[in-house]
Amino acid sequence: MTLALFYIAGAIALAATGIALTRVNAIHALIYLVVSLLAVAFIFFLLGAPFAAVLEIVIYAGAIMVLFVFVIMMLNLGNRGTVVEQEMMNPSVWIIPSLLCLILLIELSLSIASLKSETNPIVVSAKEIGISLFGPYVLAVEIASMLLLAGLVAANHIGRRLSKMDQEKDEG
Amino acid sequence: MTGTDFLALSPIIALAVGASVLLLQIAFLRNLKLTTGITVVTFLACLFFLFYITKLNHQTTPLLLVDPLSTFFSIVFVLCACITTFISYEYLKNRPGRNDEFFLLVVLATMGSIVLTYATHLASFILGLELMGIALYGLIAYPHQDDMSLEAAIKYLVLSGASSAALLFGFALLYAITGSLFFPDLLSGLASPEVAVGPQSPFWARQLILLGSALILAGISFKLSLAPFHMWTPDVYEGSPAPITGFLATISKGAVFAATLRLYVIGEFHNFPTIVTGLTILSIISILVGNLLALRQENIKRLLAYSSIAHFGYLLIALIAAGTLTPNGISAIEPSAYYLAGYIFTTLIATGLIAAISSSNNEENANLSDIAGLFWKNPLLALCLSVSLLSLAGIPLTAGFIGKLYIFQMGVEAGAWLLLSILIIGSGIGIYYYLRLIFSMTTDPSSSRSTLAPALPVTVSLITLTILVLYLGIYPQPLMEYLLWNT
Amino acid sequence: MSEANLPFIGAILLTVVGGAAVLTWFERRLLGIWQDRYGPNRLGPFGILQVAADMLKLLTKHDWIPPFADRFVFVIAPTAIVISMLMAFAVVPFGPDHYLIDMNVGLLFFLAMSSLAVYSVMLGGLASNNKYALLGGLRAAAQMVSYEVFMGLSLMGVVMLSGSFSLVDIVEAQQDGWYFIPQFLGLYVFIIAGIAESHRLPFDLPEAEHELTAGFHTEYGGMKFTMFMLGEYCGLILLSCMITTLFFGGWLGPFFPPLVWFALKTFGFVCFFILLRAAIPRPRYDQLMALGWTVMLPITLINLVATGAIALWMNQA
Amino acid sequence: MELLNLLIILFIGGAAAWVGEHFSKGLSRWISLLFIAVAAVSLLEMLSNIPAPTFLKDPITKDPTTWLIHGRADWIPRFGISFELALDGLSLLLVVLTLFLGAVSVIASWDEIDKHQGFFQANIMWTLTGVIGVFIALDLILFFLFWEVMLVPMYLLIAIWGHEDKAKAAMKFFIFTQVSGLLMLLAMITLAIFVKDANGYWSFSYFDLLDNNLTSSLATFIMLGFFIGFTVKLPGFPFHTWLPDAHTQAPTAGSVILAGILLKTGAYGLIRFTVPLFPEASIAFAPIAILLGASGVVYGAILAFGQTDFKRLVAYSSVSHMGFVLLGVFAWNALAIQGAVMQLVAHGLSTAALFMIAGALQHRLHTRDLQKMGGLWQSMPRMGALAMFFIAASLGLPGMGNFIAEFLVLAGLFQVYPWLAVVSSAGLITGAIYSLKLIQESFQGAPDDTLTPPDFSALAMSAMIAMLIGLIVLGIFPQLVLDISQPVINALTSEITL
Repeated sequence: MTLALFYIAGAIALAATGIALTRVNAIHALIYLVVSLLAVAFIFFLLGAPFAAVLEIVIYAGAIMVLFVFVIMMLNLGNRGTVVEQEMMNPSVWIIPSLLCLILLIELSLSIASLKSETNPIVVSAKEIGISLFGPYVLAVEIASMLLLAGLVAANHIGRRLSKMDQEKDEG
Repeated sequence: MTGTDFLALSPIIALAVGASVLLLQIAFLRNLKLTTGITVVTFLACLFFLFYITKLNHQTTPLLLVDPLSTFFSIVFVLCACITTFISYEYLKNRPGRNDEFFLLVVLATMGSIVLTYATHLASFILGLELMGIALYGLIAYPHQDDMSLEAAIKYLVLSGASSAALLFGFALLYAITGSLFFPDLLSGLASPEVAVGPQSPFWARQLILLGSALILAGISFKLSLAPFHMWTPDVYEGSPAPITGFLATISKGAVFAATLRLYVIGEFHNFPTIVTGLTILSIISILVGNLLALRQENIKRLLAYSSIAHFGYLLIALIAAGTLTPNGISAIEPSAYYLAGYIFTTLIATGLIAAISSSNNEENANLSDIAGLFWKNPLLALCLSVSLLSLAGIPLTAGFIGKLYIFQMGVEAGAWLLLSILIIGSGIGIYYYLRLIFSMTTDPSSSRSTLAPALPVTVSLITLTILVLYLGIYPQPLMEYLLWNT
Repeated sequence: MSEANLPFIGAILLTVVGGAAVLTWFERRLLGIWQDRYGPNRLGPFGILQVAADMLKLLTKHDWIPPFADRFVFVIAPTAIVISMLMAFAVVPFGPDHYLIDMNVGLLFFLAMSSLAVYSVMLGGLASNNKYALLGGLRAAAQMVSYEVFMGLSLMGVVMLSGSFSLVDIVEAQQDGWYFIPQFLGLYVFIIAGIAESHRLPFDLPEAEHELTAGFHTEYGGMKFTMFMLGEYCGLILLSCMITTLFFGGWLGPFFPPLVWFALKTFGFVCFFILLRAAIPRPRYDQLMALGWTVMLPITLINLVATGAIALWMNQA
Repeated sequence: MELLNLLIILFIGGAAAWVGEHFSKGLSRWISLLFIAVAAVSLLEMLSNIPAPTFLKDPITKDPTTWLIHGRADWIPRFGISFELALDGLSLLLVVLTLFLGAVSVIASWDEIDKHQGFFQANIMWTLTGVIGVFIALDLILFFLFWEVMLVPMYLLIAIWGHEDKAKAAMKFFIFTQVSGLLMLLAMITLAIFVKDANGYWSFSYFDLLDNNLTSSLATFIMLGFFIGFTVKLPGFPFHTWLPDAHTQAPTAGSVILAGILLKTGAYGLIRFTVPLFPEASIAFAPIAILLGASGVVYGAILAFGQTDFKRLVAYSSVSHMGFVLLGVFAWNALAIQGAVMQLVAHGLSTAALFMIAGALQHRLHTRDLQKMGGLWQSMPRMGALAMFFIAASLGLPGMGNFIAEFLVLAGLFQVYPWLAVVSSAGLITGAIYSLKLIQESFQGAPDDTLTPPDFSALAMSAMIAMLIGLIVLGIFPQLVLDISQPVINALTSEITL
């Protein structure tokens, strides 16, 4: 049962991602991407990592993708983006990378097929995750916080328009 | 977390505290001088702690291992970051816009580099890499009115994102085999096929390791800009603010290499002939491509970018040779650490000088014509740059020569004749463009419009670096002993 | 999940969807009383058949998609809210034995589902290709994403006290005292964030009819419009259920059977939300956002720190 | 370690000359001369401490204590690299030659260099430091260090003060030497590693490496590394292509140093390192080396004949003359090596003088083109007479040092390869032809009234006279030089027989 569900979810994830790649309309692509993320979340759930599954939904599907859609709405590109995308969907652009990826995929699946499969996943509870995050990995959390700080400062600086005063200083 | 843990982490904590203080200072009072002062104090405090723990060998959680080697690297990086701060102050003080956050990002990027050097876990590896990468992204785009720097930043962002993705995928594949992200548990047991995990088909498990390692190799090659993954380097170097070009060429690359060195040695990657072959190919292509493309450059930043590609090709020889010499590849550490330290100091002189030129011209770029007549206008700086270029060319009495001596020694002992001949050819080509730079410094000064008189801290920094390069070249024994005994 | 649960799933669906339908009538009646007017009172006793009439009208209405809309997204949008809201009910414990699953991350599951609901509003606004709808969608996105943060954070106090994300565990941990007392700040933030999340009055700025006609669902009608409304009322019920579960001891209570207690409490909160609608005027959009980031965020953080400190202190003692 | 003083004096002299420029224009020239003089005095002082019989006693090559002066200090113990300086008769001759020509080159640049005089003198002094270091360093890495370090100031001399095509010439010079130097470094390290594997400890000391029991094929490869490194510098055919450019484009002092001293480092390396370190490989290789030497002699002479540029002609004549050195070294008998050593000294003096004359002409006429000269004897009789003398010396007129040298080489070679000796002696004839062409086209012929340049100054004359006397002494009393180098050559030829 679990195995069947796993493969169904995996197939959905793959298919949705594939469709997302080939959409010319950004919003459509995003919707498929969300579907793919949900399917991945479901796989996490099946593998005994419900915490990761829920985080996947909350953070990726619920926050990041929403921001993507938000940006697209703000920019309101209309059909221009679609036209550009249509030109980029020329087979000559994607056929070689796709073939290479396909070869990689085949090799990968052959290799992975040889691994010992874990049939009874151990469920990892949120508490255990918390303990390991604040135990051995507490430094990782701290470093990640610094990383976010760097991102914040950088984004704030780059995103800011030059104030009038600065522009005058620039000219003067 | 014990007391020793905190002691081991004290340099990183110093930087974190410094970053927080800077953040608060910038929030309440914008003053470039004060910001620079706090940054310098932060780096000095960090250096103090680093010198305090030079003998410490302590695993702090699975993530970080503080040992004399990585402490040595950290000292080099923080020293360079401190000098970058001086240079940046000169560079920024006459620029429009808000320039204070620059130093905050420099502190964070330096912190990333230290984390990277101490990393013994793929998680801390990627976190350090990204911390440094994101801060650098902000730094490259810092003069965001400038199209060049924005273009450079976007190139850097996209390509380093792609390379991080490759790295992560590689990590995931290794994790699938070994079930661990901790360097010592990664591949050390997998030298022979029968130990490989699955009972069904060790062959394919081995393929999976290779695939994962290849992806990691590709990701790291991007960061180290080894050919053929080097395309971004010249553009990004050219577009970045000059002090950041220095940071990219020295600390950033150095930290990635230091981490790679540890991953390679502890993870015992040299047991895989395919990986070694891959490294050999990367090395050869990097040496040839880097040197050949540098020949035609008029822009010094681009020239240095290509030269750095070649130099990391040379450095790889130590890694390749180490595998055949010792069962655990540990002999790679001493040569490459020495080479890297020499290279970093040397390159920082050159980029520092470019920054000084850019600051006095108020322009982003320095061309060959900008250093024309430097020998007659400012002989001291000309001497510094000459020492730097001669060190890059590997002429004796400079750190570059000792580095090259090490590489030769490793190569000969391992019998890597092909690589050595490529190295000689590459060095021969390299001399041409280094000498071109020296030559243009000696030409008639009337053809150049720049007046170069950097402030005292910059001059002192550059002279300090020059003395360091000469010291490492003339009296290498102490550092050699430190590296030999502590690895 | 076993097949024995199927009837129970059906029961929940029926109750929730039916409840939501009745709620449309009930809300109007209640508002009528509070505003000193009648509300719907023509069809059936107290106008209860108004529900059936509305349903008939909406279900039989021409299912029209504007020619300028993005068909694919336009159709998907309304389903998203209904699905995510109904999914969330899977983890709600109605009684000690009456729940579908006791997930060990149940609370997060609820948050995840409510975070997905925002798509429906955004995509609906975007797909309509109408400037009012677009503005409504934008407002919805910003509002919901912001308030999601406080909503999640406000519940962490509860998690700290109970030591679990499982909703059943949380209810059982309230044997000795309901959490609305120690977590009054959390409750306060949760209620406000909940209203903002379900974009009900007074925080219904995405559809504020005075400014945006009907906001994101301006172009919607018939069955699709029904789904939006259904989702909204399901959300209201879900919110009340969660307040009951997290802060008011869920099914716990003397004398009556657990299910009754749960229903009573939930009903109370539904009434409370309708009362809010009647009592408070709608703020300006920037006021709403400012409230979130300058008031709600500090409050939740204070709550979090204080709860953590106290919990540590209690553990040590 | 008294020898170190020599290096320190010259190095500080360079720095002082650079700084001196800021106090008074022209001061740096005097500073250079002063420091060269001090170095010479300190050398004399060192030699005076050695009991006279030691000079005549044959040293044992492997035993540094039997050398005239030897000193050793640890430098990089990690790789067994030491700061090992030693002096024997051969080095002594070359060091003296270097100091002498150093002073000559300072005089040669006296009026010629106007801009950046201080830095110019500094570079000359630093080149001398490097060259003397090469002659006295007996640790291979230390040797390599000086070998490379002398390039940099030389490069700057050509690149800054050179003539029209200076950038290219300087670059060519540097790259040729550097790449061959890297090959040599590779050979050195390989050698040291094999000796380390045998001995169990690192050492780059000449005296430790002499005892290497390398297999023949390996030794051949390593020997080739050394051979190429030194032959490029010599320059031997076919590695000579950098030389005409560098010599032609360099300023006078640069040419004097290049031709007079720098080329000698290659020859010195062959005698000191290539053959003693790899005797068997050298035996096997000797025919090829001698063939290259003979080709160099003839080819250089033919090319010299075709030149119309004064300096270029002299430069190609150097190729021809240095071919004799290659012949002498690989003939490897006492006679031939003596000839080679003699050639080093004599060629150093005669060519330096010729380049000085060429420089003086260029300074006065602003051309080196022989076709634009002619009849210069009229206006510059002193220079003409000197030119006549040095050209005669260069073509090997008996009574001068060059004749002794070439005669000894050919005599020595005849014992081993008589036919090649015959072919090489053709070089003497062609030498006479191009030399006479040189004097005819420049100083003789119909006087041109438009050309009335001033003659040599007193200072330049003193330098020229000194070199003149030197050559005559070499020609008439060659034993003075031979006595100094004889013990070393005896030791080498007795220990190693080809």
